[in-house]
Amino acid sequence: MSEITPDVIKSHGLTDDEYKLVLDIMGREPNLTELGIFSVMWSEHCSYKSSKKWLKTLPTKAPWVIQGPGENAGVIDIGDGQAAIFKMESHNHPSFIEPYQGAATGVGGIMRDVFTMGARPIANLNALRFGAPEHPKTRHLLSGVVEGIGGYGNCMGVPTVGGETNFHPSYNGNILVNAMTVGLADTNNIFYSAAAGIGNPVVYVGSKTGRDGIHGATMASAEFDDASADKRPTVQVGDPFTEKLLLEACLELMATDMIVAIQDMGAAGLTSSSFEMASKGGVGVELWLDKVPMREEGMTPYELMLSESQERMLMVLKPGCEEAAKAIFDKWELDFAVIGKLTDSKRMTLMWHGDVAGDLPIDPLAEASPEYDRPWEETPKQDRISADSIEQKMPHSEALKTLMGSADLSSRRWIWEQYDHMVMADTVVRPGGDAAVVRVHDTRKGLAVTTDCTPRYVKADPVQGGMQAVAEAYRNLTAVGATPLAITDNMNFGNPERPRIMGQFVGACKGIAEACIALDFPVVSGNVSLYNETNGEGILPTPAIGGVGMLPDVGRMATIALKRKDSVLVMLGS
Amino acid sequence: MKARVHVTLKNGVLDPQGKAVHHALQGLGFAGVEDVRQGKFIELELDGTDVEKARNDVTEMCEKLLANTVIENYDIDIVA
Amino acid sequence: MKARVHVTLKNGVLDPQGKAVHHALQGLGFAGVEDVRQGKFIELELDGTDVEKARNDVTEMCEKLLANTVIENYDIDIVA
Amino acid sequence: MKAAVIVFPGSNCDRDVQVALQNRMGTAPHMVWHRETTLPKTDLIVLPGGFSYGDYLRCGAMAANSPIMRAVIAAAQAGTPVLGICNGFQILIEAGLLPGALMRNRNLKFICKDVHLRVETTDSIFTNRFNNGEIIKIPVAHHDGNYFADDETVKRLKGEGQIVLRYCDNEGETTDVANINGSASNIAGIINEERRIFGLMPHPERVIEPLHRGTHGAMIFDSLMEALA
Ligand SMILES: Nc1ncnc2c1ncn2[C@@H]1O[C@H](COP(=O)(O)OP(=O)(O)O)[C@@H](O)[C@H]1O
Repeated sequence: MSEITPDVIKSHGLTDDEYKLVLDIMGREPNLTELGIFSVMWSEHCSYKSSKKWLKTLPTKAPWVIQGPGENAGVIDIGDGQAAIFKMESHNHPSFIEPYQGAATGVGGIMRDVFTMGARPIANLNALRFGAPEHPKTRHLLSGVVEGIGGYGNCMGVPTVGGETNFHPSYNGNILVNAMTVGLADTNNIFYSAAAGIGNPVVYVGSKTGRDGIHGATMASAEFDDASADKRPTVQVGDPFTEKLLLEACLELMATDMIVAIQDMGAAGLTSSSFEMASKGGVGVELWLDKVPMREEGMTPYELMLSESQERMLMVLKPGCEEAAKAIFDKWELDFAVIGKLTDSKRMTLMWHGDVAGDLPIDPLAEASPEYDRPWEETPKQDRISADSIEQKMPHSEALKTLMGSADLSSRRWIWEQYDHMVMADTVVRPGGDAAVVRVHDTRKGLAVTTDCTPRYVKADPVQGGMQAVAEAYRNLTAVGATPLAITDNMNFGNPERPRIMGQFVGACKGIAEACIALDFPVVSGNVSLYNETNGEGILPTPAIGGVGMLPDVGRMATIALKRKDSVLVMLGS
Repeated sequence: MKARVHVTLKNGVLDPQGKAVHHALQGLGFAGVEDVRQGKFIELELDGTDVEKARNDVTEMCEKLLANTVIENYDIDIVA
Repeated sequence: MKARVHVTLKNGVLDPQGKAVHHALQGLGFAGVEDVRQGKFIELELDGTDVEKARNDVTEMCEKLLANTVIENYDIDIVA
Repeated sequence: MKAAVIVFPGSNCDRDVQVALQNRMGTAPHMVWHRETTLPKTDLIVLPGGFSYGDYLRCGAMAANSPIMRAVIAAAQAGTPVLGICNGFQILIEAGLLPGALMRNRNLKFICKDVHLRVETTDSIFTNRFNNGEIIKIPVAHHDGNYFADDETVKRLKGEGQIVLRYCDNEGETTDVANINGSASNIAGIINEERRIFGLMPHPERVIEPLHRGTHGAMIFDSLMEALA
């Protein structure tokens, strides 16, 4: 009897149509390992099947853009042979289940995305949304998430310099944890993921593989219901200490000339990293899965391909470099194993103690994954409210006090004081202002960074709300004296299979695109998180925008502190 | 009455602390160590004398606070 | 062979973690708790079969690394 | 004047202190990997901040057992000045070069902010550029800075003038509120009997130029420069 029953297919999150496509591509029934691979590669999280069509409409080009979306992170030129590399990524579902570890591994993942490309991370930010302050879970989630972000970032020695925090009942059952990292690299030493060189060794470095988070990527693509809190899928535990060693070891190796391609193992671990590298390079891969460093006994090819153990990297080395590269990883006391080689087959061949455990064509899987044009409804326009029609219920001073004391406007000092925001000694504008500024080490230049989004605007009018988020990021950067250069985005929405929600997503994309074009402020990287719903209730649409700008001279930046009395306050704009 | 609670990581969950301690012990020349796992040990001083009630209370404390049951197991020992 | 090591704070050393747990338990409405102390629980997997040697080795590990004897006591249990 | 900075796996303020030393002393320090067993010829040893070994088990415990620490302890006992900052302070304590213990902050949270400190003694190579009782501002960033020692030890530290820095408010009062992490007697930094080994939780290397919003950290390096040159 076949092990691939309809139940097995369903539990892997594949629809009937998708499974038919699997049979077409394989020309036979897949085995369980192969099915697992299809399932994670085609999950919303990895394939962007609902969002791809609209993401393509975002402007991604400018003379200073070196690399737009499609790599581990976006790259912009900041002059003098230097580049800023950055991206934002969500870890919403894991953080709801286990706030500390979920948030921590989110930070770890985004930092790997950035240092994989050859950059030393120099600033972290985090955009957080929690449920109503009085909701019984909020306190626990907030304190766990903040501790997790701090726990990971502080240990890595990367300052967490900014972010945003909102509260709204729509996030009661589905918080948002979006983490952003900005790194610094030399433009002539940036690393990409396209594998090349038939016969070149495929190398695994970092932590050993365990049975962590198997199915994590599919979890991030399915709605929550009350039962999933009990199902308690394995949550990954982060090990920032190992990641710090991995960072230093990778940067040391990158200073040599041994790497052909490199990719971190994020969601869907070994599967997505190997397929992406092979697909981008148009090559095949033979993987010797029994050579993968394992943390537990009795692991199967299925588990090895799907594990989401953290703090791991996959790379292709130039031939003959194995020993020299290994010496670097030995110094940092990290695992290093040659686990395969590139082939000209354009197939992924999985070997297990000499037998074939799986054999899949690469391109149809990686590139021809499903792409949907989901039906969508425009959000109905709301009536304009005239200021005169609003009844004044309390004196202005009382209203002001209420506003300032509200959860959304109160001070965030409690949060950022748990983050080391000064390590690296280049933080010249600390959290608490409009944008933070970190000096580019050993120069007078500064990078200004901010994250922004006002979800209730996006709910009211997705197009305007999307525009507003971009415009606010732009304003926050200019307010410290920086020239805005580019953004990364994190699109957090509900279930895209509902036309109303899909309409919010489409609207926000349109608004973001329009604002980016008007402001010459391209999108260079981003992340999509859909299905943020509990029991059919979607979150407020939340396209978080992470903006990066540059100051030629940090000595000339502006800060929000009023400098002396008798100064004149001026309001600009309409 | 005393309750002694052990909170340990579930099987298969990565234990970065145990791993680092193991490594450090090897560095110190202790050769015969095969694995190290680190957990928590919590001692509670309880009033009352009803062992069954104490066990129930402490179980509830574990579920609610002392252990993170997503990744941890707990084990309760009541010493009357 | 297994060694189970308990590392606990010495009497008279303030235990901020235990205090915080105590406080949180009270906040959750658990009234009968009089005191909470938090320590570490370390499990070592050892090769070899000589219990006496294991105890000596683990004692040395505690003295050198596992416990800070300025503020902590340790207690070793060898499970053959 | 040449310093040596010890780099442990997980150190993360090693570069910052390297930059500060270079900036204040005009010479780049040696960077010494923890696996070395001998030290280069040096006038000052610095143990930097960070999370050596992830701060797992106890902060500084595993680093205190690193191969290089044998050489550091020998040099310290022979009189080479040692500065331990944050995790470096924790390592000095774990290595037995300074008395006491550093426990979890009393609010159990990581704390990163500027704090006021009162300079309790200028009779040291680390603080000779300050005035007695001067109130200075240096940031902290730690999870385990809650200094503990038994009453007798604290009394001895006081009596011998070994308490160098105490947490205080902006008027110099060593109040409980100003005691950010719950340390015994608001202790933020102590020196050994011979007054050559100094450990402190605050990060002087983070306030060495006006852009850092403070330069009191530079004064510690300048004091060393003056004393050791
Ligand atoms: N989660 C967070 N992490 C770090 N800093 C934060 C976080 N949330 C808010 N902040 C900081 O608090 C300040 C105020 O935040 P916010 O009210 O969102 O800013 P804005 O004025 O742009 O609306 C900003 O400097 C921001 O960087």
